[in-house]
Amino acid sequence: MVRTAQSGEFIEGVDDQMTPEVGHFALALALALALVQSVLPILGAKRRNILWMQSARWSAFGQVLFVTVAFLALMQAFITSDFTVKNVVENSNSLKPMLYKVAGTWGSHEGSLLLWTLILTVFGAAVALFGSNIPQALKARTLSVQAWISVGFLTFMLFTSNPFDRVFPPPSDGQDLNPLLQDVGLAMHPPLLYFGYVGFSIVFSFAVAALIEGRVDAAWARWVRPWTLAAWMSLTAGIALGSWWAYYELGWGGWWFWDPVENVSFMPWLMGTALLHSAIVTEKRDAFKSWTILLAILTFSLSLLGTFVVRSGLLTSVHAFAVDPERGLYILGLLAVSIGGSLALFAWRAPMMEPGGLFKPISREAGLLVNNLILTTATGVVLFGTLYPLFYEAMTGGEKLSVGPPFFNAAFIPVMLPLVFAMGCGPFLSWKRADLPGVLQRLRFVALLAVLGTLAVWYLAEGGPVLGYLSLMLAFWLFMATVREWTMRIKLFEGPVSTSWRRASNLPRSAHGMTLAHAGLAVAMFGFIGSTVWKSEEIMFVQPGADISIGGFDVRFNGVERVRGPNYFADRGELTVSRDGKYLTDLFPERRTYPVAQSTTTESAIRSTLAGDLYASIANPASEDASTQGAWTLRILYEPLVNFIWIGSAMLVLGGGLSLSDRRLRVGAPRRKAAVTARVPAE
Amino acid sequence: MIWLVFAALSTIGLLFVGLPLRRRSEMTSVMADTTPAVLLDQLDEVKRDLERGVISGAEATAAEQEIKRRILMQSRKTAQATKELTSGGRFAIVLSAMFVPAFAFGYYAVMGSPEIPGIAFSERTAERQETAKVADLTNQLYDRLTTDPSGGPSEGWMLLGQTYSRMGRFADAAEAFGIVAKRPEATSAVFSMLAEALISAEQGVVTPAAVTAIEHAMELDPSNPAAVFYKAVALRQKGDIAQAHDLLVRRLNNADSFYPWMESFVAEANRIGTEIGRAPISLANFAPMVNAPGPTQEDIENAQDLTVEERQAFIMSMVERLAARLQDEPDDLDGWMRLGNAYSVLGDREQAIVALERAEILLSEAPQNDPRRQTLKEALARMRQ
Amino acid sequence: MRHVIIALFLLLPVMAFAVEPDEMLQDLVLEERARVISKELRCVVCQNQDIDSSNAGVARDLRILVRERLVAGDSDEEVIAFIHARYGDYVLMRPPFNASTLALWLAPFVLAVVSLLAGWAIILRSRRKGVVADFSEVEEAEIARFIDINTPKDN
Amino acid sequence: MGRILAFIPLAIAAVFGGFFLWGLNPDRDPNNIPSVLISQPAPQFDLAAIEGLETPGLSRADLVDNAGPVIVNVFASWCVPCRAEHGILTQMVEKDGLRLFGINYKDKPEDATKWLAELGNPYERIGSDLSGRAGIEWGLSGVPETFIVGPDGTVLFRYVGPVVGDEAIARFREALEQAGALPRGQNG
Repeated sequence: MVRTAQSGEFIEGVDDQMTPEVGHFALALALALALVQSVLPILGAKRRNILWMQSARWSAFGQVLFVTVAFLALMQAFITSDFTVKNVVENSNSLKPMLYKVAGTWGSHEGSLLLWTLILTVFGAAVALFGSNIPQALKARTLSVQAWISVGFLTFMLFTSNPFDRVFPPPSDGQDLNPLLQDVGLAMHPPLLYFGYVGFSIVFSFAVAALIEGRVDAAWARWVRPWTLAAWMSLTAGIALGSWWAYYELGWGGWWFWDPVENVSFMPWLMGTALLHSAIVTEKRDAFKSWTILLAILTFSLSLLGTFVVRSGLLTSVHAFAVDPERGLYILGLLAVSIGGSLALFAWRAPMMEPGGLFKPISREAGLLVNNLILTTATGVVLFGTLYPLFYEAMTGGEKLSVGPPFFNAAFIPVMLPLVFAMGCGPFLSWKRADLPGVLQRLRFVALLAVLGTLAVWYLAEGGPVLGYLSLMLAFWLFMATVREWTMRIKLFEGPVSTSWRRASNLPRSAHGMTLAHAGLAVAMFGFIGSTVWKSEEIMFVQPGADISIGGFDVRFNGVERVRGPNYFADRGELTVSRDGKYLTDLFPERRTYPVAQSTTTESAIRSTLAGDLYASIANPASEDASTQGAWTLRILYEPLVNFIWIGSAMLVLGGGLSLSDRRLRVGAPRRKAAVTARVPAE
Repeated sequence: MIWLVFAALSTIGLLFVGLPLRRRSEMTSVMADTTPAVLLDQLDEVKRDLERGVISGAEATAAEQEIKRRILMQSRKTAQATKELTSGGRFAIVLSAMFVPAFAFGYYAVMGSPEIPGIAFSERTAERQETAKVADLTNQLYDRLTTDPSGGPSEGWMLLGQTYSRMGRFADAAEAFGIVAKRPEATSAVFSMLAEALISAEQGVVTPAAVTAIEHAMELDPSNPAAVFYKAVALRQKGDIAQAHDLLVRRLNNADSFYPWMESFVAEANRIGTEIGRAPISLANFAPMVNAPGPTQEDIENAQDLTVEERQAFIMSMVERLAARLQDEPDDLDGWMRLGNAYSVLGDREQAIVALERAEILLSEAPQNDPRRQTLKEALARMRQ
Repeated sequence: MRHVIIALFLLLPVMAFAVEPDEMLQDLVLEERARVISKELRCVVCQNQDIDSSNAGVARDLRILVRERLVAGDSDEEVIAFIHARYGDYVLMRPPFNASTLALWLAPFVLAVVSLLAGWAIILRSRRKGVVADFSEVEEAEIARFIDINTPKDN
Repeated sequence: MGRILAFIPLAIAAVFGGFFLWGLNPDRDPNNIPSVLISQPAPQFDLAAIEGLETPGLSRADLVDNAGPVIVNVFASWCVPCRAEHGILTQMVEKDGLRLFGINYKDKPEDATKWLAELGNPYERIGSDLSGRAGIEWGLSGVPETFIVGPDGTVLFRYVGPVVGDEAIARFREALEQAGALPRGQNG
């Protein structure tokens, strides 16, 4: 009774005291708009009703507005630590640093779902806003399909995982977010990853719209390409960031673990990469049409599958959200409708597509076909390996099996290596029919260089597995071939530099983009190989004053100090690194204890150089033998070339960006005046 | 206030659907198919590539042929697609626009919680201070009790134990009660509180220590409801469900009037009763119906599948019947006390005070050593706080 | 379910590194073998971690056991078999090759063969001689008109 | 031909969907690992008694040639769910007359002694597995775990996690009935 009086006062108080409910209401409005958008425009496209088609534009904007309001409301609740919101109670704490309060907004299942939906609507609105070169009917259909996905996710959120569930009276303080997740890299990781994951939704919508319309042609491929590129770039960045996070936060120095959750983000990437290339063939040669459509559907289906796996508790994973079979069933229903529906539509419509341009076995088309087939095979291997434990359990009635990194390394790498070889040749091939002897002639020198480079490494390094050297040779091959192709295009060294410069600036940006991305993959491969094959590791008990030598460095352990952070305290080790008696740097690895969440994390300290990382992490001895009294466990790794992984990834993303900025992708966009002249010709 | 915000948001939502209804003239221009532009650009590109020497003349011609073939197809398609654009359907748009707020309010009416305010952590300093104060006082009390050379007064330990219980620190509470339980003056209530704390500390599992405490409580006062309740819990965990059920029902039958604990007794008895197929019992059977007409069979049946609110209302009606009877028999001292208790349980403080004051008047004629005097005084003091 | 999770968590000691110095063998060759074996064995209480990188108590016990077996003279295969016998297939990171995992191990090959066949079929179909007919005059005129209509005239 | 090919993706997706649906079945616990010991002889182990406790130690020899099935419970004083389970096991010993053996997993003898003194000691024999080696022999993945061992020393059943809550108890009792330790149908 006293309580009601108080809440009355609160409601009449400051505005932000009702934000959680405003957020909830905004989600309901977004759902209402999504429902309208999923019906009106597509009907409009069928009846050629301009008003109905036009409504897609504004309802897409409305959706993004309301979901943003909801997202900001949730963020506000996290920032102010409003513990009347259940989601805040479960994932935040008043002592948490502000950055992680903000990041907490998408740290939980509910919040991340809201972010998912936000990005979904952002892509819809982006098509409504920037897609002025897309025919009205196709745009209307695409936006309707996008709204179907919106409806699916909004209802999923509102009916099974509402981020605005309330608690009253509020508990005195919140449980903390898993400290492992309190990290800058990880705070930014989901948004980027989701941008990629969810970005493919619009490509999916385009594909379904095209199937409904029964029209796929060069123009369609060109309209879809920028969206595919944008999603692919984000996903690439997201995966790279996640792997970087694992590398320095988990304290093991590894960057890829073939965990199911990693795999499910990797599969859309592989498929998306195939789609990117297959769409080029559709655009240039009007070929591979049903294949491109299928890839578009499969890429987003794999994204959805990822969401399903992470949120249903189907597979065990380090990263999975809380297990809830009810949610799992709901997403499975969503999957059945979206994937099943789109594939059924595909099965019905695809055979009606006209066959495209013809080509010879040695041609750019054939090269891209090889790319597609290998990427699809690789995706299949990862998919099968990831889900096999489930299949096995179902078939044997409860027996369990693990499919771990040894399987994936053995099955995935051999499948992918031929792709690297093909990537070297592909760009040299011309459309329709290529001049094989000519290409071989140009690549002879590249092959020689790759062999020489590998031999040089073999001479310098102290052994290593054959597969490592083979991969290295292919990485050299890819890098040199890519550079060779670029210099050939701009005729570098064949005339004055000024001519080459002019040619380079005349070259379409997408050509530069491809070169940068392909070279990026080669660079990343150097990183993968270096940090896998020539990694060295020391694990030991050390007393203050101890000296360790690793990878040519001398490391001195100076002792440990207790330090305090905002919501943790830490044992901080002090290490001095020198080489040949010359001081280089100090390293401060930490072992943090978070009292509220009752858990501990390791914060490694890294000395990063292009040649490799010196990576140190610390923990206190678990055993209390007299011999090790006062000693600390130190783990020091030397990871050669590991930074090439992130540099290569950045090159991939930048390459995508260059391609995206190519003016050809905007052809047909009304240039104000042109729009008037491009009026429907009166036949 | 909050509804105002919702109304504003809904208006915006409505506008977002309704907007296409405005501006009509500009629409046709956007309808242009941009495929021709793409095809022309492809032709251009072949030309550029040829100039740059990226492709040979033969390749360029072949590519041009191909694009021209597409142009031809496109040109014929455009010629065929003569179906006129329509721009009617305004009614559907208006209807859709209305749907948006209607849907949102409909959903929110069911799922929303507009009555709960958002409270930022920074606004809760008073509450935090309160919590800190309680914790501080508890610590002080603990210090005083432990440093007391005579072991500290039992009342102090009991207060400490109850505070700990409320804070959810059941193990500490059990320790505090345990100290009093070892003293000769330990009452049945001390042991039942001890049992409760022990069981809560083990998340509902009755440990041997808890069983001992329950036994002691039962020995000292076989009618102590808490003791009986936990005895039943212990029996049920041992598997003697029937015995547990009997015990609960027997105690309910022995109650002379309505008490707040009866509800949990009935709930527990029904919960375990279903396991052994006993018919559900109803609170109405044991509620204070000394002379009032008893509840009909229908009442009982209804009461069994009531929600919390409905059950509250049901009890309320029982209480009202008691109140009505007391209007006719105003000299029933026990009746007034029972009514006062009932109101206080229902949270109606004013009514409770009125009833208790009536009892106080009647009680002034009772002998000085009447135990009801003390009870009444305490109850009144509590209500008047 | 909740209880099980609590139980599993209780097996985790205060966060320590996976491999502890006091577990490690003096013999560098044996230690290297132990590390390799450890990467092949799954920590049964963790989620997708090998015992080499897990800090769970059971993982630590298994690591010590692996080293004991190695010191006792077991071969790598014998050590893995020893643990396999106690924990079953689940403990192996590399699934054993047998009837029930045939599908898994053959999958890459099958997929590769299917891809090759598909590629071959597509290439066969695509190299058919197309009809390279020239355009008729009417058609040429139609194309020219199309180009003319659709060329932006604002320059 | 093309028509059939176009259906392949849908067919594959449907098969996957079927497996997913199976995987979501609420009875399935993805963290549960089946034991290889079922229907196998109990492993070799020989554990001394907990220091300072009168209850004798436990070895494989104690699990063979019994009159009926016995329960082997792995517990530790540091394991919270073990406390919850303790009363239920005690009740099975007292009320159903079952024989209960214990393996005290990685527990300090003084902690274990104190724990048993506080909660009661229903165990007939307890082996102290300080090193956790016997735990490995039993394929242990966590504490508590409870096994039912037949009269000939064959492991008949394994329960991971505490036998707490109606569902778990029902499952355990059913296994006991199947093993012949309890008369059938007693548990309704």
